[in-house]
Amino acid sequence: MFKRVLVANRGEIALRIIRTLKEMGIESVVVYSEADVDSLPVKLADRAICVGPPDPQASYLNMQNILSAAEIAGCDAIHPGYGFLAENANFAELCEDLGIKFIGPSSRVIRLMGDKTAAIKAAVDAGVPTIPGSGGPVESLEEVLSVADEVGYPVLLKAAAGGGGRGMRLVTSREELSKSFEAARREAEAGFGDPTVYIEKCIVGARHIEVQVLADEHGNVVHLGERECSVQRRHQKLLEEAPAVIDEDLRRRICEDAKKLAKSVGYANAGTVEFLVDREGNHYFIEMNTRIQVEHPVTEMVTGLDIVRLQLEVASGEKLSIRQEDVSFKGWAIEMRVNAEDPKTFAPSPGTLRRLILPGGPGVRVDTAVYQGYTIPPYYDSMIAKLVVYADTREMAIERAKRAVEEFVVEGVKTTLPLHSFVLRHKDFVSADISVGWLESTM
Amino acid sequence: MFKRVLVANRGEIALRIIRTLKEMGIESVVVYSEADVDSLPVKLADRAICVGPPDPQASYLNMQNILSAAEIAGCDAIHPGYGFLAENANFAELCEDLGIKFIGPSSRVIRLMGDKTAAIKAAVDAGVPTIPGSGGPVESLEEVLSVADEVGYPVLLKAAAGGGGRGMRLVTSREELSKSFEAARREAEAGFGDPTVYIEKCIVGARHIEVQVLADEHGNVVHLGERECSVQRRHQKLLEEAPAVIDEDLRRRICEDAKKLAKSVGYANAGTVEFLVDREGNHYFIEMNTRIQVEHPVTEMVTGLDIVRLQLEVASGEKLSIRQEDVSFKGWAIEMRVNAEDPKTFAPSPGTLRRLILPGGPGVRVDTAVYQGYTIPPYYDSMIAKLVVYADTREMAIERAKRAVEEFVVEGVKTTLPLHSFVLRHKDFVSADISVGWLESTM
Amino acid sequence: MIKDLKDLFSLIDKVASSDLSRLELEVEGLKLVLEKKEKEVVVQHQSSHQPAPVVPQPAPVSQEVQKEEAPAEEEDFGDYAVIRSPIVGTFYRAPAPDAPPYVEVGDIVEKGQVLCIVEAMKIMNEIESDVKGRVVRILVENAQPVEYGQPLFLIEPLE
Amino acid sequence: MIKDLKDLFSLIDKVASSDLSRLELEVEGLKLVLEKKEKEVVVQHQSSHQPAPVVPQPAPVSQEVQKEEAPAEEEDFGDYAVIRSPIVGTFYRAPAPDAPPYVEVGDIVEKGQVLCIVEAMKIMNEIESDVKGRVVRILVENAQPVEYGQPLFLIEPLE
Repeated sequence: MFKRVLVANRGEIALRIIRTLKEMGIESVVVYSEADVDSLPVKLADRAICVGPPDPQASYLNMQNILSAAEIAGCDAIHPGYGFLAENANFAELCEDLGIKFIGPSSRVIRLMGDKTAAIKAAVDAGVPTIPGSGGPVESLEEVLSVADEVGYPVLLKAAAGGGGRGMRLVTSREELSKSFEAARREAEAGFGDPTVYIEKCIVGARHIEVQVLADEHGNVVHLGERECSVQRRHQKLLEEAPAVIDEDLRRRICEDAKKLAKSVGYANAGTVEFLVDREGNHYFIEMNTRIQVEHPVTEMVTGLDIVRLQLEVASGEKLSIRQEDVSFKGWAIEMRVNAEDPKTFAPSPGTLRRLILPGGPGVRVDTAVYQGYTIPPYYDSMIAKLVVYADTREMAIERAKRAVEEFVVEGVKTTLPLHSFVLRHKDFVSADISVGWLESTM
Repeated sequence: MFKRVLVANRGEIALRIIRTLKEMGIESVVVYSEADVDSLPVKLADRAICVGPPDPQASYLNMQNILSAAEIAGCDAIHPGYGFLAENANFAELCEDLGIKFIGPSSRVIRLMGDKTAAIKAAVDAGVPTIPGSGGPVESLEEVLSVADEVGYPVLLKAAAGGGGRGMRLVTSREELSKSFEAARREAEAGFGDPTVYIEKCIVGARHIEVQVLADEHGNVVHLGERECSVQRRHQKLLEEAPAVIDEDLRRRICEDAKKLAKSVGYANAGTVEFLVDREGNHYFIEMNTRIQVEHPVTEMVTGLDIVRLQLEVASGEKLSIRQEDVSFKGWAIEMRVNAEDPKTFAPSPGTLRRLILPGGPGVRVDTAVYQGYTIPPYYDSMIAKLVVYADTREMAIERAKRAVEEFVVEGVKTTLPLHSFVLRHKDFVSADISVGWLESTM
Repeated sequence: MIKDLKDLFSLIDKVASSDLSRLELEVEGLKLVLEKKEKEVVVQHQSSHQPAPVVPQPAPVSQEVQKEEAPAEEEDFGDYAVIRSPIVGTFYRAPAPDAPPYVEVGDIVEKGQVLCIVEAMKIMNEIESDVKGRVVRILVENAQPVEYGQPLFLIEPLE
Repeated sequence: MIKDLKDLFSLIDKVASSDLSRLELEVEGLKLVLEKKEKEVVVQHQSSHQPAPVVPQPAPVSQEVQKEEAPAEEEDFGDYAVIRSPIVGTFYRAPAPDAPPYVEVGDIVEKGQVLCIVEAMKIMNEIESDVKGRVVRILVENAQPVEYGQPLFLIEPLE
């Protein structure tokens, strides 16, 4: 096992990783920007190294300073968390070259899955269903029109280098597509440095369901079940649950397909295979996230596993300590993202937490790196806490979530808590009748 | 089920009960003293009624005002929590007379178990082993000397109306006993209004292990396993775990004996049967607590049950929703009592919480009714929070407890957190080689 | 004109809350540009016919919970004597349903005179005035529940 | 008007929490542009080295934790120019193990003169003085690791 791990992230996920490192007796070194000097990860890690000014480009995305920090601190591994450098194949490759273990899959797999058209091809090769569409880059207007005519409108034009809801354009007609194609290429070039786009049928009324997989470097792969992530606004997840309200057959199919893809590409470490599920129960691979995810706690709650611990174990070369038959599921978990933003306009709301009272008691877990008196800096993600509840059934988990949201007091900044209060009481949510467009069409 | 329940308590247990009431859709009415107007239970209950000045005699122990509050608010039941009126047979009887359901056993059983010599007799009648001794009141010096000669020194002189570690006197020799007998009677009279004392052999090096039982009003009794509560100072529990490090045979014997006693006395609702276990693995009944206990969360963590919910269910006349075979045990839980007191001298340390940062993340539960900026009043119990951790094994739970204690920041008052840090790292605790006298002899 | 940060902040607030999208100012060796961009994001959400579901924030307790008697900050009663309920119960202004009230506003009451009854557990507790004075206000309606310490009467002390 | 970092920070907060998308300010030899793009505030500040924004804070961690390098409150360096490390790496006073140090305390250095090397990822980064002046203190031992923004030299400016 590693002796000392560099945590190349900030906020709640940095703290999340530090917690497991402490419990495993591994020394933790966290990097931070000048804006985060007062943050809890900096206070709680065994050591903290400043790597740059507030601007994330110059600090949390500054590969040289981060690798240099790992070097001067004598770290044998780097945990990238999510966001920042977590899915940067070049960074993973630099780690490989320097002999510092990157806690995640190989740079080859990160690069493969980072190219969304290559990822779709990998899914096709693995026999995993994908969304009808070009299945790869479309170069000309003729090609794009012919694919769209075949799959039917509406369609989505997507940047190959995009992902996570970014670089997408909905096109509802042939006329619009003719006009949009070149614009989409220009946007992709401007946004991701790569003009490549591809085209997919838009699955109307689909749900976003994803599967957590975990693989070691000896070819063993397990899945840890699925998560329902359809409560979104602007393609950003807001509330996630595990398990999803789906029938056993669909559950078996998506979980097995997720494993199949991970095996087929030689995946190692934790990853998430994302699917769209249409109203008829068909599932389609959309993308794979080659890192730990924000919503991993719901899976931890229903499986009783510590995913960060498992990441560290497999990254250190150990064989997976669990086989598929050891993974059992019990109860229901819901995670609510508490963002410092206006619940109506979603405008960020940085500022000082004048008052903070966290919910507690049975079945409540809070992952946060903020505290009363802390000033949320304006430079980074607006998520300030994850409120996770666990109970025997979905109905009880919803009741517990309602009381926990009610207990949660934040003064000084606006948060998404009122929005969660709304979602938890909405009949569509209670009856699990939601799709990815539900929240925006309901508000 | 009840429509509206009066919570006749304060602090974390009041909030604990309110949480479950909310999750069950039952209205909550909390009573409070003038000292607690700013407390979280008062803010979070559906309604709060002031029942008196800060002095607990005039507020939380003021039966008339509390019953009147239940009446004017239209409550159909009263949850007494622990402490205050929770084991007051007269209060339970008044509730019975008024037709307000007292959430606990009948006044008859409370009275029986409140008289410690009667409780020992009940245990003997049920075939549950008790500590060698008088087994009932001792009236004369001759009698007490003859019992002591028979069981051997050291012995304990105990007030029949005492309990929970109060009203006890350790006597190591015949000479001392001759001198102590009358003094012990006077102390019992002064402390509990009843001079009755009894005598027991002092079990040197014993552990305190207790069993959580739960019974409905239809004669069904289940046990929810045992708790290890040997980490004590001044007969006050400081840290509790579930399960205890004991062999399966002893576990089976104490759990079955606890059920046997509960059945034999016609027990209903939640209760705890306390045992001493000597170095040879013999167990002896000491007393039964006829209420929910501070340390109930460790049992909740390893069984996945909500004990307050079960209390409400059986109090409303329902049959127990679980049979013994439905109760399963998984993992390890440790509760640490965070008291506002000097960790060395145990002098209370009331004051304003200038800073409060609660631990969080996987496997951490915090039950507290305080918040940053809250002023701990000097009138009541010094416990300000219960930090509960849960993990797969005892070893992992200890590691988790260590990191959670490290994360827990309290400024403004002294707390027992440094003491927990000491206990968790001590080799005797790590190897589970502790007895009730351990902490005081080690510090 | 703009001497310190305070001045600058008030100007920022003025512009932010106005309909202006841009301000340029050059005066006394100071050059200032303030610019406001329209939030196109808001526009997307305007079309919905349903009212926005979101509830005001920050609210420490849920909106749904309507407290009947939230412990609120007490009114300042100035120099008047306040007669408070010493117990929890039900407030009655008269000894029986058909009897006249013990006192009315304007009455002069003696020290020790009964002002009302608070019923608790079927027992009628007479509440006496602890001052001599004129009844200025009766703060609780007949037959309403009262809690410990709740103000019942305001008395203007005489002598 | 903007005398120190505190003022600047409060102005940044003000703009960040306002509806403004841009502020340009030129006053008393200071030029400042604040711009808010979509969801983040991009600060473009035309100035040389800023002192690290270390804010005093009661340490909320437990007594047990002994940090090797806790971010501590920075010493007040008065009017001296502070040369800080622009990168994370290892500090060397000389170009090679057997070579003499670039500078010693008391030396007069020119603007642009190399003061030390910070090695990062096997690359030797020469750190130059951005003022002319006398070396007053060398704050880091040879071959010690340095983090971003860490003070390396104090220079008493000349001219």
